[in-house]
Amino acid sequence: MKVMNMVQAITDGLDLMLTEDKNVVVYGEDVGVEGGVFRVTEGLQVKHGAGRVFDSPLAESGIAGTALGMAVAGMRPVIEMQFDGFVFPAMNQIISHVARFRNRTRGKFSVPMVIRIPYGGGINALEHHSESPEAYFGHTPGLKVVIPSTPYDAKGLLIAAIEDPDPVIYLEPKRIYRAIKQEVPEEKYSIEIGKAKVVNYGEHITVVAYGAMIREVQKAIVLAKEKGISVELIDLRTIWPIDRDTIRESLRKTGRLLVVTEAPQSYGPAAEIISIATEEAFLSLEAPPTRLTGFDTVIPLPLGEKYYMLTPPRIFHEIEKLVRY
Amino acid sequence: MKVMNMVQAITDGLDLMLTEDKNVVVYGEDVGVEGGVFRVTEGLQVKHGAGRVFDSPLAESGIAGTALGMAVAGMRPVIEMQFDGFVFPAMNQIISHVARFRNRTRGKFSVPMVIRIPYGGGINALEHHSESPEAYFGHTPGLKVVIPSTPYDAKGLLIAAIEDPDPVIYLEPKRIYRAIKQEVPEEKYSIEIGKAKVVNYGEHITVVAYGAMIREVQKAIVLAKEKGISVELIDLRTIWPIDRDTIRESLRKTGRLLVVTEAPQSYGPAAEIISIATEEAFLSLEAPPTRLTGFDTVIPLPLGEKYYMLTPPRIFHEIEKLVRY
Amino acid sequence: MFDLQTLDKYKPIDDKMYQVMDKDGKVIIKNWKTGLSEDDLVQAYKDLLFERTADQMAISYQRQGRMFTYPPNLGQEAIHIASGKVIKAEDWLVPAFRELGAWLAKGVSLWEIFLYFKGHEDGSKFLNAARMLPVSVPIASQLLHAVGLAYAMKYKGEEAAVFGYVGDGGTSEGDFHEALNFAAVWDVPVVFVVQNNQFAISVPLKMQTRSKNLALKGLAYDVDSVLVDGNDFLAMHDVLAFAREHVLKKKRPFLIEARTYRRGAHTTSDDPTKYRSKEEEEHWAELDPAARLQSYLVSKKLWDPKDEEALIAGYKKFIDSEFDKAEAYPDYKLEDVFGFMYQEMPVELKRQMNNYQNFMNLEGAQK
Amino acid sequence: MFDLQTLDKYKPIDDKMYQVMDKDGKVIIKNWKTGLSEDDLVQAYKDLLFERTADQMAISYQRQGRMFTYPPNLGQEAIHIASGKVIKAEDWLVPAFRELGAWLAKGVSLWEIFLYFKGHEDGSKFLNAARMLPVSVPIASQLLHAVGLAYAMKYKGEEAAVFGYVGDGGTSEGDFHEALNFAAVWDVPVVFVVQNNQFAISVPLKMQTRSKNLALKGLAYDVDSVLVDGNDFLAMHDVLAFAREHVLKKKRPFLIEARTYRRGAHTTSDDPTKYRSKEEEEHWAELDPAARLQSYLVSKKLWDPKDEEALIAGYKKFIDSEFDKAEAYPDYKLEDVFGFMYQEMPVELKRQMNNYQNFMNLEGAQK
Ligand SMILES: Cc1ncc(C[n+]2csc(CCOP(=O)(O)OP(=O)(O)O)c2C)c(N)n1
Ligand SMILES: Cc1ncc(C[n+]2csc(CCOP(=O)(O)OP(=O)(O)O)c2C)c(N)n1
Ligand SMILES: [Mg+2]
Ligand SMILES: [Mg+2]
Repeated sequence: MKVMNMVQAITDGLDLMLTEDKNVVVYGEDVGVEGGVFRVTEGLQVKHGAGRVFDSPLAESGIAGTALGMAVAGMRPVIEMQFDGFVFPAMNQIISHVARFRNRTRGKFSVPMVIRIPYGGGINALEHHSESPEAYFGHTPGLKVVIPSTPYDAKGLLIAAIEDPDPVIYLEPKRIYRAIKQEVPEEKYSIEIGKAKVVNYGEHITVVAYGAMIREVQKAIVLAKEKGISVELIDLRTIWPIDRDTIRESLRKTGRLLVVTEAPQSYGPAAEIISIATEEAFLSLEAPPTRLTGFDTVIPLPLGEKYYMLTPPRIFHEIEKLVRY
Repeated sequence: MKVMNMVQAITDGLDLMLTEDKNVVVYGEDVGVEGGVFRVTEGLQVKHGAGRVFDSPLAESGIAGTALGMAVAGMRPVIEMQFDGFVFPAMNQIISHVARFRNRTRGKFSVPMVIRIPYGGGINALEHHSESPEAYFGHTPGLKVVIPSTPYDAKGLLIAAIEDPDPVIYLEPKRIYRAIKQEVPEEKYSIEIGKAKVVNYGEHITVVAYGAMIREVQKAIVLAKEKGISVELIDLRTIWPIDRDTIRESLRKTGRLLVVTEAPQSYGPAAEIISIATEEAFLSLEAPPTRLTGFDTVIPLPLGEKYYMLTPPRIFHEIEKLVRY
Repeated sequence: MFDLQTLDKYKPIDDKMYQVMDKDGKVIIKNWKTGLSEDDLVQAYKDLLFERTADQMAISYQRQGRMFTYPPNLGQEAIHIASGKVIKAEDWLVPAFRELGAWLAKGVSLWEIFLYFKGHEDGSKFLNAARMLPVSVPIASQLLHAVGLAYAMKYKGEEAAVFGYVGDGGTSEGDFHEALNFAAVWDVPVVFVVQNNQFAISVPLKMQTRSKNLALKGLAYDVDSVLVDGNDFLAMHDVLAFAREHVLKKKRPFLIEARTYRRGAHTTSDDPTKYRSKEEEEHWAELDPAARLQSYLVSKKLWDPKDEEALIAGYKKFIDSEFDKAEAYPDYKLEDVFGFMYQEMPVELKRQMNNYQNFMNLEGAQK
Repeated sequence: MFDLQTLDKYKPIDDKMYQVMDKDGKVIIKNWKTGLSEDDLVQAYKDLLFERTADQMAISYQRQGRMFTYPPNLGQEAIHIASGKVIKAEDWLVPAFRELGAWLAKGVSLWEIFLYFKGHEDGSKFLNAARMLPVSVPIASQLLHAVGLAYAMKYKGEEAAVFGYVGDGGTSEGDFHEALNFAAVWDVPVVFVVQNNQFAISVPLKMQTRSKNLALKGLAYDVDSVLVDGNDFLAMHDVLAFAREHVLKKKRPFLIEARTYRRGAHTTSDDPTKYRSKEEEEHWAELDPAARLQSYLVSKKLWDPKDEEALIAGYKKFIDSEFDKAEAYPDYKLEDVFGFMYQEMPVELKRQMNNYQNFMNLEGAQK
C-alpha cells in the first residue's frame, strides 16, 4: 500500500498496464515529454519509451480515429483528451466508429481502447476547461462510461477499463485530482465496470452521485447528520451501464431519491437516474425523485462559477426538503 | 391553402424566407443544383441565385462553422446536414461555438442560424442514415431544438426558427417526409417555439411524443379506442425548451404517462420527459411513468430494423399495461 | 514500371499525370515494361469484367427491390483491380464504399456484399478477408483508422502496408487532413488512394477544392504523391506496386490521386442527369478502363474479344448463385440486434432484449 | 514593400522566408521602402513596448493570484503590432488567444482583457471594437468563423477583409483544413495568419507536421501564401499590408506563416524548461522583435533608447489603473449566468434561476 492522490493512482495504473501488456500505448497532446498538462503521464515516456508513450499532433479526431485503428489491430491504446471541452472534435469518431465497430463487424473486430478525459468544474479555468460531457457518452450505444471518485477506484477502474474488450470512456474528476489521498495497493487489482458502491449507508434518503460530487455530498451528509437525517450515498462509478440493483435496493429502504450531478440539467445524467428509479421502485417512492444539477447554461467563467457549482449547503437543502416532503 | 407534404412545406417555408429576407442563405452538401438528396431545396437555387442557395464542400464542421461567421455578421444562414449521422463532425462547432457565442460575448453577437437535419429510422437506409441524435442537442445549453410532425407545423416551425434570434436545430422526421399531406397556408405564419400541442384529447393516459412517432401513436390510439381506452397525445414540437405546462395539465387529468421516442433509451429524450413529469405532477401519478424507446444499440440495418422501430402494437401494449396498472 | 526517377518526373506541382497507355490502349512510354506476367494481365482483365458484371447485376437486383441503396462502380474498376493485384494478404484494406473489385480480390465473397446491401450486418464479417475493414459511410473518417493500423504494423514489426481509400469529396473533410498529417508525423506505411471521380454526389470537383489536382495536397504534409490516370490499369498497377514498396521501405505514407470518372449514378437513388452533361459522360466513356485494357491485350494478342460473351454468361450464373446465397441467409434475429454491441452483453441490454422478447411472446400468443 | 513580384520570389515551396532586416535591425533588401511614415514606425515601436509591458504585468498579476491562467505574448509582438497597423476599423479580427497587441489596436481596452482573464465574460464584449470576435479556445475552430464572416462581407458588398489567427499547433486540426478549403472554394477575402512559435504547449513543430514550412500548406487549396519572419516588424507589416490589398482585390484568401518564437511559457501554468533547451531560448532571444525594431529606429535616428524607461514607467501606471478598473468591476450576478444564453430568456431558464434565487434567499434569511 502507498498513499496516493488520484493523479498518482492513475499514473500508477498506466505504468502497471504498460509494464504488463506490450499492446498498451498511451498518447495524446503533451502526454510524452511533458507528462500531460496534469502530470498524469509523468515519467512514463522515460520509462516505457517514445514508441509507447508519445505526443500526437493537435487533433482530437485524429487521436481517437487512429486509436481505433490500433485497437482493431490488437493493440490497447489509452488516449487522452486534454480537457473535457476538447473531446468534441472527436465526437464523430467516437459515436460513429469507436462505439460501433464491434457491432458493425459482428464481433470480428473489437475496439479495446480507453479514452481518458479530465472533466468537470471548480478549478477556476478558462472556457471549455470545466465541462461535464458524460451524458453525450452515456447516450451513445456501444460505449462504457466510468468515473472514479477516489484514488483507489481510479486505479481499479482504469485497469478494468484497459482490460475491457470494449471501448471505455474514463472520465477523471480533475477537481479532486489532488484533493483526496488514500492508501492504494501497488499491485494490480480491478473494479468491476457496471457496479455501483454504497459509500454511506443510511435510512431516510438515497443520494446518487459520482465523481467530484461524491465529496460534496459527503460534506452535505455531515450537515444532515446534525439534523438527524440519515443519508444513503450511492457512488455509481459506472454511468453506463447503470447498476439498477443497487439503486432499487436502496430506494426500497429509503423511499426518497436525490440525484446530484454537475452536468447541465436537461437531457442530463440525472434524468436517466430518475427514470431508472421510477422504473425500478415507483411504489417505494414517497416523494418526487429530485435532481440537483448544473444549470442549462454554459458553465460560467471563474467569477460566476460559484453559482453553478453544487455546494454542500445546496445539496443539504434538497435533502432536507425531500425528507420533510 | 395548398395541399403539401412535409418536404413541400419546408421548401415553401425556405422559399418564402429567402424571398422576404435578403440575409437568408441556404447551403450544405448537394443543396444547390441537386436540390438536396431529399429534394427539399429543389428549385431554390434557380429562383434565388447561386449566391444564396449553394453547395458547400463536403465538410460538416466547415458548414456549421462558416454559418456561425455569417450569422455573427447579421446574415441568417439555414444549413443542411445531409443526414442525422453526418452531423457529428460538426459537434464541436455546434456545442462549443454555435450554442455559446451569444453568452460568450454577452449578447454582443447573436447567432441566428438554423441547422436542418433529416433524421430518424424506418426508411431502409444504409448505416448512419437512420439516427435520432436529438438528445445530444437537447443537452447542449444555448440551442433550441424543434421537430415538426406535420407539413403545417413544419412550415410554421421553420419560419419561427429562421426568425429566431438564436440558433435552432430543426430536425426533420424523414420517414414522414412524404407520408402526410395536408392543407398548408401559402402565406407566412409561424408556430411558437417552446409550445407543445395536444393532438388528441383523452382521459386515461397521456402519451408524449414528437416527430415521426406521432403518427405511430395515433395508430395505437385507434387500437386503444377499440378497447375503450382514451388517450391524450401531446406532440412536443419543441424538445428544448420543453413545454412543462402542457405536460403537467395533462398528467393532472390522466395520472399516467407513456413517453414514446425512437432515440436510444439511456440518457435519451424520454428520460428528460419522465423527470419533468415527476417534478411537475408526482402526486398525480397513478402508475410509473414509462418510456418506450429505441434500444441502447446501434439502429440495425434494414433487415433488423423491424425490431428497433416502435410499432403501433408495441405502443398500444404499453398503453394498455399502464392503464391496467 | 514506376520508380523513384519516375516519381521525380511526375511532380504533382507540375500537374503531370502518370499514364502508360493512351485512350486506345497504346503504350505511350518508351521502353516501358510491366511488372505483371501475361497471365496476370489477362486475369486482371477478367477480374475487371467480373467486377463490372457483378456491379451491373447488383444495380438490377436493387431495381427489382431485392436490395437497398447501392453505390455503382462503373468506370472506376481499373483502380480496384490494380489494387487487388497489389494488396497482399498481410496488408490491410480500408475501404470507403466504392472499391468492389479490390474487396473481391482481398477475399470478400460476393454474397457477403449482397447481404450487406440487403441490410444485414453479417455481410461485413468478410469471413475470408481477415485484414479488411468494413465499408465506411462517414466520409473520410476511415483514413484515420488506416493510420492507426499502419502504426500497429510498424509497432509490431510486421512487414505489411495499409491501403486507405477515399473519394475526391472526401478530401474536404477534416479527417482527411488529420490522417495525412498523423501518418506523416508518425512515419507509418500507409498508401492513401483518392479515387477522384470528379463528383461528390452532385458536387463537381471545382466546388470541392481549388487545388490544381488532389495529389499535390500531399505537399502540405511532406507526403510523396502522384497523380495517375485511374482509367489506365497499367499505370495504376505501376503506381500502386511502387507505393507499396515505397511505404514499406521508407516507413512513410504515400498519396495517390487516381483520376477517373463515375460513369454511373452516385447510388441507385441518384439521377446524374440533374447535374452533368451528356457530352461529359461521353468524353469519359471514351476513356473507359475496360476498353483500354482490352485494346492493350488485343494488341499484344493476349485476348480475343469473342471469348467475352461466354465468360460473362458464366459470371452471371455465378453471381446469381451468390445472390441466392444472400437471399437464403438465415433471418435476422432479435439477438442480432443486441448480441454484438459488446463482447459480453451487459445486464442493461439483456433487460431491454428480454422486455422486447416478452412482448413478442405475448403477441405471438395472442395471434 | 511587398508586391506581386515579391510574392513570386518567395515561394513557400522553395522554403524562402521574407525578411526585411537582419537580426541587428539592418535592412537587407536593396532599394527597400516601407509603406509606413516615420511617425508610424515610432508609434509601432511604442505600441510594441506597451504590449510587452502589459503582458509582463498580466503575468505578475496572475502570480499575485489576482488573475487566472494567462497566455503570454513575449517574442511574438511584431506580428501583433503589424497586424494592428494594417487591420482597418471595417475589417474583422478573429483571434485565437495570443495576439494581445492586435486586439489593443483594434480598440479592445486593456481592462476588458484583464476582466476576461480574471474570469468574467463581460471582458469579451470589447465595447470599442465592434468587429472583433472573442478569444477562441478550441484550437483552429475560429478560422471557420473567419471564413463565414468573409463570405458575409462579400455577400453584402462591403470592402472589408477578415484576419484569422491560429498557431502552428492549430494547423493540425481538421478545422484548419476546412477553413482554408472553404475560403478558397468560395473566393472570400480572408487573411489567415499562422503564428508559428515553434511549439504547441510542449509539442515541437516537428511532431506537429513534416511539411518544410507551414506556408506551403496553402498550395493544397491553391491559396497564395508566404513565409515571413514574424520577428521582423518591417517584413510583417509589408506582408500583412499586401495581403489585405490582395484579398480585397482578388476576393481570394491569403495565408501567412509568421515564423516566431514564444519566449515565455505557454500559459502561466506551464513550465517550458521541461521541454526545451536554454540554447534554443537564447538563440531566439537574439532575434527578439523589439530589439530589432529598436536597432532599426536607432540607426535611422528615429529613436533614443534613453527615452524608454520613462515611457514604460508611464505605461505601467496606466496598466495598473486599467487593472484597477477590472478589479473594481461590479460583482458577478446570478442573472449574468442566465441572462445571455438567449435573446429572450426561455421559461425553463427562468425556472432554474428562480429556484436558485429562492435557495439563496433562504440561505440569506438563515444567516
Ligand atoms: C460525413 C458524411 N457526410 C455526408 C455523407 C453523405 N455522402 C455520401 S457519399 C457522399 C459523396 C462522396 O463523394 P466522394 O468522396 O467524391 O466519393 P464518391 O461517392 O464520388 O465515390 C456524400 C456527401 C456521408 N456519407 N458522410
Ligand atoms: C481543440 C483543442 N484541443 C486542445 C486544446 C488545449 N490547448 C490549448 S493551447 C494548445 C496548444 C496550441 O498550440 P498553437 O496552436 O501552436 O498555439 P500557441 O499556444 O503556440 O500560441 C493546446 C493543445 C485546445 N485549447 N483546444
Ligand atoms: Mg467522388
Ligand atoms: Mg505554437
